[in-house]
Amino acid sequence: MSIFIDKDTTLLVQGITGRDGSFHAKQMIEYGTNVVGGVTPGKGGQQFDGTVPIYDTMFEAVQATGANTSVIYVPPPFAADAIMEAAAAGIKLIVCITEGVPVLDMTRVYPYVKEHGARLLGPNCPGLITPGASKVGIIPGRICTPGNVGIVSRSGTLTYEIVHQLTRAGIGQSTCVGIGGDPINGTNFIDCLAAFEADPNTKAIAMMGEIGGTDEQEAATFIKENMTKPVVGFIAGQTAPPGRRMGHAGAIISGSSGTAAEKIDAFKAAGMGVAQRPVDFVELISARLG
Amino acid sequence: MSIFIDKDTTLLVQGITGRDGSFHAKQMIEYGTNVVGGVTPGKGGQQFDGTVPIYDTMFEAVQATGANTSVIYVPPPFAADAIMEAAAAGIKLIVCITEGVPVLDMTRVYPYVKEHGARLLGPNCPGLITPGASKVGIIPGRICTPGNVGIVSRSGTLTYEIVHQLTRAGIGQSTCVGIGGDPINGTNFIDCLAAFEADPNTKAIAMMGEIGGTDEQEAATFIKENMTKPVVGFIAGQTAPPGRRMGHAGAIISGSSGTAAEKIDAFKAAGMGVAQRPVDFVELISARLG
Amino acid sequence: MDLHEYQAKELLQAAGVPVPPGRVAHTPDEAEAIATEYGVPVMVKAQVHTGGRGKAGGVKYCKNAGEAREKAQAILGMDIKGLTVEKVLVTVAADIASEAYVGIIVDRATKKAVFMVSAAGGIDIEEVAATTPEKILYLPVDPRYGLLSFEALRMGFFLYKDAKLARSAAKIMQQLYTAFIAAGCSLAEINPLVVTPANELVAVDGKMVIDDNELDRRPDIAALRDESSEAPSEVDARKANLTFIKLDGDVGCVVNGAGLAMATMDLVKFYGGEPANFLDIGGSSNPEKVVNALRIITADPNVKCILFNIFGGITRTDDVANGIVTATKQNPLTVPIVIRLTGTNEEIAMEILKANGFSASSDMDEAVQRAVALAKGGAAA
Amino acid sequence: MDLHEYQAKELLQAAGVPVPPGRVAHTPDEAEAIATEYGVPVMVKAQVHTGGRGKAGGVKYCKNAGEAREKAQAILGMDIKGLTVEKVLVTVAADIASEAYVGIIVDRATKKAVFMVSAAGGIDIEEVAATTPEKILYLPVDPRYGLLSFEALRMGFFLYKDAKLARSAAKIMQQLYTAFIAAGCSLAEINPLVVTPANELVAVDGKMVIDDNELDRRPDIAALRDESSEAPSEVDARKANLTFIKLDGDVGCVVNGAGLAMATMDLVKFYGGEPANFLDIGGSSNPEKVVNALRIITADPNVKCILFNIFGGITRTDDVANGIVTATKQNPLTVPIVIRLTGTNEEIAMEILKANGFSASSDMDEAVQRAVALAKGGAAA
Repeated sequence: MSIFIDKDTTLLVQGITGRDGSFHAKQMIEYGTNVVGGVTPGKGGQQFDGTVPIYDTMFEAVQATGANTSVIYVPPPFAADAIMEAAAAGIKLIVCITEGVPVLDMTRVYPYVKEHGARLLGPNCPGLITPGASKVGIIPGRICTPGNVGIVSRSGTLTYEIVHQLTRAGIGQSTCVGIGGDPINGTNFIDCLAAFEADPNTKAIAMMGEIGGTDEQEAATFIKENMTKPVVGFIAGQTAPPGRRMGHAGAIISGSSGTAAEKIDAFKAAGMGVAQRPVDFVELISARLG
Repeated sequence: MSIFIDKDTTLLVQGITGRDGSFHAKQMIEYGTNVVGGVTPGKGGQQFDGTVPIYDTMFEAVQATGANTSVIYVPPPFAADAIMEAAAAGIKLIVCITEGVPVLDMTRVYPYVKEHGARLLGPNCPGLITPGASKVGIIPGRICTPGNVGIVSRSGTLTYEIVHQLTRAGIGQSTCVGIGGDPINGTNFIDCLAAFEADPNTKAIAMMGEIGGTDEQEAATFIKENMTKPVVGFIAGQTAPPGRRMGHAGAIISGSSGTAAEKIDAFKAAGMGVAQRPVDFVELISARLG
Repeated sequence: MDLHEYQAKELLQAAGVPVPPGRVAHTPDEAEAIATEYGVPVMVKAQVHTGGRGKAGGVKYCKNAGEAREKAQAILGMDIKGLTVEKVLVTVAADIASEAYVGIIVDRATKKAVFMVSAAGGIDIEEVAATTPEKILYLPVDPRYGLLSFEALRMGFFLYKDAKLARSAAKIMQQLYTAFIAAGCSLAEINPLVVTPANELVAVDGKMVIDDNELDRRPDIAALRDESSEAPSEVDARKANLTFIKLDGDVGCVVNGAGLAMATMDLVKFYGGEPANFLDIGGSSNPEKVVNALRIITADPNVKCILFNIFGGITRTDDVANGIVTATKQNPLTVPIVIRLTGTNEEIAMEILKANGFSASSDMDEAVQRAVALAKGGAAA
Repeated sequence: MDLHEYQAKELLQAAGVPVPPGRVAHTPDEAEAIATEYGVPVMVKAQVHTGGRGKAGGVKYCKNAGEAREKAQAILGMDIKGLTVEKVLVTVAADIASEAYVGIIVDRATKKAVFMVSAAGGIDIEEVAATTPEKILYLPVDPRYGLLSFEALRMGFFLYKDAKLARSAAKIMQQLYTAFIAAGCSLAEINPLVVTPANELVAVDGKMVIDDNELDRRPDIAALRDESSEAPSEVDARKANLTFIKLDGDVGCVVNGAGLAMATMDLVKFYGGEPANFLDIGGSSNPEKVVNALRIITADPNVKCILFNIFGGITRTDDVANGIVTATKQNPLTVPIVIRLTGTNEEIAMEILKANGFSASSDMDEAVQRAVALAKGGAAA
C-alpha cells in the first residue's frame, strides 16, 4: 500500500525528448515505473528508447494509452501550459518537476487543475516514489526501501539525506513525496498527511518543512485535530535572514511571518516530535514505530 | 406555493435611481414586493421614494439588509458587472431585465454566477411574478391572478397576452417566469420545468418558446423523461425567415437549425399539448386542469 | 452586423493573420489599376453580405490587369440574391496546395466561443458537419482562461501532421481568437485557410459577424457598417430605434415586443394572410416611434393593410393611439388600418381613437382576421 | 528582483496612474538642474533597495533648487542599512490632503493576487495589519476573471466616501493591477496614494518586486536590474547560475539543493558555528559550478573554513570532486576545507579526492562539526 502512485500507475512523460526528460524517463523505466508514452510536439510517431511511443499532444497520448499519471520536464515558460494540457486530457495525477515556473502562471493553473478533478504535485518538486512499486520524478531509487514510514517534504536533496539515513537504519518508506519549494503548489502537506493517515501501510510520518508561508502551521493544526498516526517534523532555515529567497521561491521570511521558530512552535503545540538535526529522524521515528 | 420567489423574497434594486429602475421599483413596491434597498454608486446614504435605503455597492447593501434577491436595471455595458457584483455579494436569485448585454460578456458571467451558487434569470427578460405574493421585474401585476398554472416563456408581451387570456378565463397562475430572449441566459426552460414539477401548487404548465437554438427541444426531452405534470407548448416565429434576428438576440434560425417546425415536432414527440394560436392555451390548459 | 470580406481580412491582418495583399475597387478602372500595381494574377471578388458568391459568378480569377478590368466590369452592378454588388475586392491570387476551414462561433449549448476546424476546407462547413462530422474538431474555449496554447496546438496538429505547419496554424488560431474577441464577434471564419506550395499558411477568405450589442462600445467596428448593402427601410428603422425586417407579404404589422410580433405574424399566416414585415416598437410608449413605424410600413408598396397589435404593459396604449392619430394626420393613409389595443390605459386609448374616426378591437384573433380579409380586398368583418 | 521607486513609478505611469513629475539625479548638479526646471518645491529621495529611507534621512523636502542641490549632496553617498546611495529621485512635492495605502501581493494562502487597501496610508502596512486590521480591506483577485469593475469600485468606496474620488481610485486599482500583471510582480504598492487639496489622486511613492521567474520572458523588465545596488558577490554568483546569499559568519558553505543548504547552515549554527553564506550549486554536476562557487566564497575575507555538503542524486559526486581539484589547482586555498560527499559515484569521488590530497567524509554531522572547529581555529577533528 502507498499513496498517490503504485503498481497501477501508468505514466506519460511530458518533454520526454529533452535533456532532463530523457534522462529521468530512463531512470524511471529502470526502476520499474510503467512508462506508457511520452509527449514532444513534432515528434509524434517516433519512439523513445526504442520502446516508448511519442505523441504530439497529451490528448492523443491519453487516448492511445489510457495513462492516469504524467510527469513534466518542460522548460519553465511552457510548464503551466503543460500542466493544463495534462489536466484537460484527463490525467489524474500531474507531477511537475520544472523549477522556475512564474507564480502568476500558477495562480491560473491552480483553479484549472481543480476544475478538472486532477491532482498536481509541484511544480519545482522532486516528484514521488513508492519504493519497490513506482517512481515518478527524480528521487534516486536506490536510497529508498519499502516500509511503513511516509515521507513528505518541501525539499529535494534534504529529503534524500533523511530517507538515506532512515534506509541505512533499516527503516523503510511507504511513499516519499516531495511537494516542492514554490509559494503556490498543487499539493500541500495536509493533502499528503490525510492520504498517509488513510493508508493502512503507513505507520508514522516524517515531514520536512522550511521557512516561508504558513503551510507547516496549518499542517500542525491538521495533525493535532485529525491524525492518529505519529508525525515527526523538521524545519530548514533557522539561520536564514528575513526577506531573502533561500533558493526555493517559497523559502522566504516575509516581514515577521514564516520563520522557523513559529513553525517549530506549531509542531510542538501539536504534540509532534521535532527533529533538530536531520539525523534525529532516525531515533524519533524508530521510537514511534515501537 | 410557487417557484423562485414568494413572500420571503427580500429584494435589492440595482440601478434604482435610473429611469427604468425607479419606475419599476415603485411598481414592485405597490404590488407588495419586499424591496429592502437599492444600489446606485455615489448615492449611498440617500433614500428612494422616502423609504428605501440606497447603497453605493451591493456588498454594503447585502450586509445591511440581508437581501436574497436582486433585480438589475442598469445600462447594457454595465449589466454583466452588476450581475457578477450581485453574485459576489451573496445574492441567490439575480434577475437581469437589461436588454442588449453583449453575448461575450455572458460567456464570462455564466460560469461566475454558477461558481457563486446563485441563479440568474435573464438577461433581457421581464422577470417573474408569483401572483399575490411577490413580483420581481416588469410583468404587469394586474394581468395575473393566483392559481395553479406555471408559466415559463422566452418572451415578454406574448406572455402577458397569454397570461391575460388565462386570467380572464378564470385560470390563475402559480408563478410566471420570463427566461429572456438572449442566446445565453442564466435559467432555461428545464430549470423552470423542474421547479414547477417540484412545486405542489403547480398543476399544469404553459410554455412559450420561439425560434432559435435547441432549448425547446431539450425541454421536450426533459418533459418526456422527467415530468408527471401536463405541459402545453407554443412556438413563436413560424413565419420568420432564416438568418435574421427577430428582435430578440436569440430568436434567429441558424442555417437549418432552430426552426419552429422542429420545435413543434419535438413538443408533439414528447406528448405535449401544442397551442397553434395564443388563444388555444385557454382550452388546452383547462382540459388538463380537469 | 455582417462585415465584408475585405473588412474582416483587415481586422485579421491587424491581429497578425497572414492574408494576401488586396484592395477594394468601386469601378473597373480602379480594379485594373490595383491589378497592375500587384503585377501578378489576382482574384476579383464581389463584396456583398451573402454566401454563394462564387456560384453566382461573383468571384473570378484574372491572369492580368486587363482581365481584372473585364471581370470587375461584369461583377460590379451584378445582382446576387437580391443584393447589388457595389464594390469588389481585388486581391493577389494565392497558389493553393491544400485548403482548411477554421471558424469560431458563440455556441448557445456550451455557452462558450467554440472553434470548429476541418482539413476539409473551401466548402460549406454545414455540409461537412452534416455528412462527415468526424472531419471537424470542435473546441470550446473557456472564457475564463482564453484560448490556451495547448488547445491551439491541438487544433494545429488536427489540421496538419507537419509540425511547422501545425505551429503556424496554432499561432493563427490565437490571432483569430484575439480578433474575434477584440471585434465583439458572434462568428469569425477563415475559409479557406490555404497551405501554399511553399508550405506557408495564408487566409484566402475571411468572414466576421459582429454581435449588434457590441457596437455601442466599439465605435471603430460600428463605423464599418455598410448601409449601401442593406435594405433602405431597415436602415431607416434602425435609425428610428425600431427592429424591422422586411418580408414579402401584404399585411404590415406594428407590434410591441419581439415574441408578440412573431406570434402576430404567425397568426396572420394562420388566418390565410402573409405578413409584410416584422416590426417591434419596443417597450417604451414614445408616440414618435409609432409615427416612424407607420412611415416605414406605408413606404412598402406591397402593403395592403396595416395591423396594430399592442399589449399595454409598460407601453401605454393611449400613447400608441396618440401616435396613430398624429401620424395619419401628417400623412393620411391610403390603405386600411386595423387596430388592436389592450392593457394599460385601454379605455383612454379607445376614446382617443373613436374621437378621431378609428375603430379598435381588444381581441387579437379578431383583429388579425379582419386585417387578413382587408388585405385580400374583402370588407372589414 | 526589487525595482527602485523611480522605475516602479515609470511602470505605473505607463499604465495610466498619475504620478508627480520626477527624474533621477546622480550628482548634486543634476538634482539642482532638475529642481530648477520644475521651479516648484521638490522632494529629493534616495533610490536604494530598502525600506526606512525616510527615517535614515534619505528623503528630504526642498523649497528651491539650491536646497535640492544641498540635500542631494547630503544624501548621495549616504549609507542606508549597508547600501550606498548612488542616485536620488528629484520629484515635484505634492500637496497632501490625505494619504492612503494600496498594494497587491501574491498571497500563498489564497493562491491569488490579493489587494490590500487602507485609508491609513503613508505608514508601514504591516503595522496597520497588526494593530488595526479593520482598517484594511483585503480583496483577492480571481485570476480567471481579472480585477472586476465592481471590485475596484468597492475598494474605491472603502477609501473615499466621495463618489468622484472613489471612481478615480477604482481606475487606479485597475491600472495598478494591469502594471502588476504586465511586469510579472510578486508585490506592487502605491504608498501613499495622496488626495491633493484640489481633490485629485496622485501616487507619491511606488514599489514593485518582480518574480525572478518572470525575468526570462520579460527582457524589458530584466533590463531594469541595478547591479550597483547589490552585493558584488551576489551579482557574480547569479551570473554563474548559483544561488548565493552572503551572511556574516565564517563557515563558507557549498551545498547542492536549497533545503539541504539551509539545513547545513542550521547544523553549523547547531554545533556552535556561524555560516558565512547560503550557496546552492543546484542539481547539475557541472564542475565549472564548483569552481565558481569556490571563487565566490574564498573572496569573502571573513571565511575561515570551507564546508562542502553534497548529496549525490542527480548530482554526480565525482564531478564535484573534480571541480574541487580543478579549482584548488587554479587558486590554492588559504583556508581549510571540509568535504562531505555521499550518493552517486561516491567511491570514485573519494578516490579522486584522496589522490589529490583531500580527505572526505560521508557523514553530514561529522563534517559540520569539523568545519565549525576549524573555523574557530581548532584542529580538524
